[in-house]
Amino acid sequence: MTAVLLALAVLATLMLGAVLAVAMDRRIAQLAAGLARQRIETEAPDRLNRNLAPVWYFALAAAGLSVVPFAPGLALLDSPVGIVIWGACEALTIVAVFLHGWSPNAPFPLIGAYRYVAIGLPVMLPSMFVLIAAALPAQSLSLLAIVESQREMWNVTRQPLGLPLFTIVVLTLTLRGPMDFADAADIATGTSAEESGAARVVWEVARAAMLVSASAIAATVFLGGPLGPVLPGPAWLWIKTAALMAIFTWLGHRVARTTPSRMLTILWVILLPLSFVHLAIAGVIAL
Amino acid sequence: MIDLLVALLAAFAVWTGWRVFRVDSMVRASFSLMLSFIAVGGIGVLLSAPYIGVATVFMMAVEMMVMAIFMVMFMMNPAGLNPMSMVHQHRFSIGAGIVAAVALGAAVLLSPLPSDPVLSETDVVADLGHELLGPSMLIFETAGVTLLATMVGAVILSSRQGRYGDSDEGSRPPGLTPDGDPAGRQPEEGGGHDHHGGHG
Amino acid sequence: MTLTIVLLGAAALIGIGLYGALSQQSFVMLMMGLELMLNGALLAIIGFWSLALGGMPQGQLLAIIIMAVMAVEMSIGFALIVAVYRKRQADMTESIGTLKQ
Amino acid sequence: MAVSLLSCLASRAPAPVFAAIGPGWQAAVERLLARTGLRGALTPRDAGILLVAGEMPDNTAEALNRVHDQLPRPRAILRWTRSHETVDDIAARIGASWRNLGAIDEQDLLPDQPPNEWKCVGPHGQGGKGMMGGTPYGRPMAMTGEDIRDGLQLDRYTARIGPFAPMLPPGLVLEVTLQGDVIVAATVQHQPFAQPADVDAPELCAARMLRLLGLGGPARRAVRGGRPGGLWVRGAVPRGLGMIEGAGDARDRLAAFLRGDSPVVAAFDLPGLLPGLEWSEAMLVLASVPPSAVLRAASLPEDA
Repeated sequence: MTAVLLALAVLATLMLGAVLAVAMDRRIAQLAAGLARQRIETEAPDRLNRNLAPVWYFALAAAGLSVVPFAPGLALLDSPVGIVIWGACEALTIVAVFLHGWSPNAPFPLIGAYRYVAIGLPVMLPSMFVLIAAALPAQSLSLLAIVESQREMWNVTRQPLGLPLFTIVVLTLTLRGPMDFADAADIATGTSAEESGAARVVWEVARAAMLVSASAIAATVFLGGPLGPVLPGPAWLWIKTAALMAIFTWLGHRVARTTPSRMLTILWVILLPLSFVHLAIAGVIAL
Repeated sequence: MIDLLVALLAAFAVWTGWRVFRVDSMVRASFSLMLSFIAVGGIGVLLSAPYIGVATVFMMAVEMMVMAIFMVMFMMNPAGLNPMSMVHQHRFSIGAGIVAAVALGAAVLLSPLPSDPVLSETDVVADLGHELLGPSMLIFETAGVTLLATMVGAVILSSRQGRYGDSDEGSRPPGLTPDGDPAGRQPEEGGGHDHHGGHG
Repeated sequence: MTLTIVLLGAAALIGIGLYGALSQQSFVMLMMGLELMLNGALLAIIGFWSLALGGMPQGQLLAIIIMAVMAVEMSIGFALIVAVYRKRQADMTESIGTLKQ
Repeated sequence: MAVSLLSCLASRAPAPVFAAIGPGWQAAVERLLARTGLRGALTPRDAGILLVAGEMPDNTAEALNRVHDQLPRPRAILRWTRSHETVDDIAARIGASWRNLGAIDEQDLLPDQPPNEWKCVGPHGQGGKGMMGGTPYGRPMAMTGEDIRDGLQLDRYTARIGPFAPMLPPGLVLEVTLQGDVIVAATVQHQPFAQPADVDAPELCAARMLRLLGLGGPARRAVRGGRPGGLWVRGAVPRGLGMIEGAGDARDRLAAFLRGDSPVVAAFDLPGLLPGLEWSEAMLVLASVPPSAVLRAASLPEDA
């Protein structure tokens, strides 16, 4: 019974959250108009992966959200390695975006796909360091335990570097603003350059769903997830997730995107050592 | 139920493993290998090894992504546009593969397999952690140091810089006298310069 | 029964991997074969650990080691390919009959 | 109910316009697309309306037809050639067409067939003979060439981009040879169309760069004459990128545009500036030069 309710909660959060994310982008009407338009086949595409890439993307968002606790001690997938499951979703997201760019068999999408892989893989490293640092005070890889460990103090204050670093991960996963190297303007919207009509809409919806999922994880890991006074657990989770979504959307629209090679330098030379220092400090404090 | 799922996943792992050598596109090949790994990870999760299973999926997603890039970079004809048969000693290999599989399979079927399943109340992830940083810490740390050495080695091997200049331009030590012959042992003439004409 | 299925799957994976490692001319495909053999080994270890060893922690450790071996094999393998390719423009095993020079 | 809600929402969507800009119309079109109710599409696949602005030279007819056919249906083509038609008029015309798209829907202009037959020879659809080279399915196989950054031999991809590519100045056709993201060779196949001096207006130049930096909203605000806003705007452009004597690098020029200045760019060697840059850097460099200077650079004789 609880499992059914939780499954419904996950689905509802994903759907409503995706609508909210699109609304924050002020693109609801645009996507509604796109639904009625023709979908054009490219020359000799990989049809299977072309159709499946948005599905993978959405499914990964759903899988990521399924490990998020909606109330203290209550998650759809109560796994002892919840945070590793989310890490696997992150890694597979890169594959899904790559396939989205590779499958249409066209130059600009392919360039976008390669570019995204080059940026996405180094982003995975800070992501892992940050998530492991958050798991240290909880002494567990389970997200339920991580929530419990934040009863006294949220991780956002205990580990001040965590959320800023994770923001970069979220922007990468959701192809937004400064980290949107897959669908950039200089390659005519990159991996989506050949998508039209409903296929484009589905991709955008999956992207919005990923924003919901990643924000929910960020809210759980850094803002105490369902913990909070007066209101019930799910309400707090939704409020925190929506607030983070608003911040990520705002940053995505406001921060300029530098060139890929410069971003690579920043990732490897600044952010990776920074996240390592972050992990070391978190480890010392957790001792 | 678990049996059926495990059997399906194992069959999927074997089938995708076989596809690796049958598809023409290098991207398809590496992603079918990834699917094979994901199926094995799924079996791990089903057989109460959640950390190992999920970590396999995580590691292999990244590894196969890198693999796909390298495949496209280094294979001639990575998209399989031209007919391609890049195999040698084919019959021998098929034979060796079949012999290995059959021999191992026979060993599995003929030997009495012990049955001592993991108890459902065991906290396997915590067990693993205590083992890694307890009795087997030396092994674990050795693996860590090995990985570090690997990173250093990989960077040195693949970098363009040789000791005395760019390696692709034949890095040679400077002479002992000005404009003299390079120091050190002289390379033999015609040593295995074996260009295989343009690569596509 | 489950153990038999798992081990048969592992045997098949190792067989396919061996075929690939022996037959492929391209370095990268050859490495795919090696990875597939390691995949089979990983599957067998998981099966044994879970169903025949009563959850001995060392079994999981061995699986972790296998993953580390895969990472080492991949990175050194690719680094070697880059080095050889830089030197000889070779990406096939036959092209480096000798490692002299 | 759901369907009517969707169509109600859809009717309020900004009209997605892909603009094919002819000689003399760039500034007008850029100002038009910054209006509310219109959305400049970055790829024809995302557009519903093809706006053809100005008299197109005959040699671009085929490219224009191809762009037309790339729009998903239903679609409409609008021509904006009469100079007495104001920006308001054309915006109203686009809006009306967008709301009536179903009734207008235009047929393909070119036959829907690949330039070469996809003919299977092998069991997996391969087409050529031998393992390397040749032209399987009539498409030349990529061959390796010297990689200018790492000293490896890597595959090269040569493509002709333009004349209506949204990231290039209108009319410019570049034949670029890419290795991955890196441009190893570039030649100008067709010069950009001549544009009146208005096109060098600093707010338009700034908006072009902002769009490439992923700041669509600030770019619109810049064109409308407001403060663009945006974080890390100048810092996002790498130092020393696209250095031109007397006009600084791309970051300096962006700063000048944002201040409202129009830097004077002396003649420079356009094809010589691009090789060695990554595609995104090259696009930033091109956008950082006022279009009149790009035109001068592109029309230099090859040996100059």
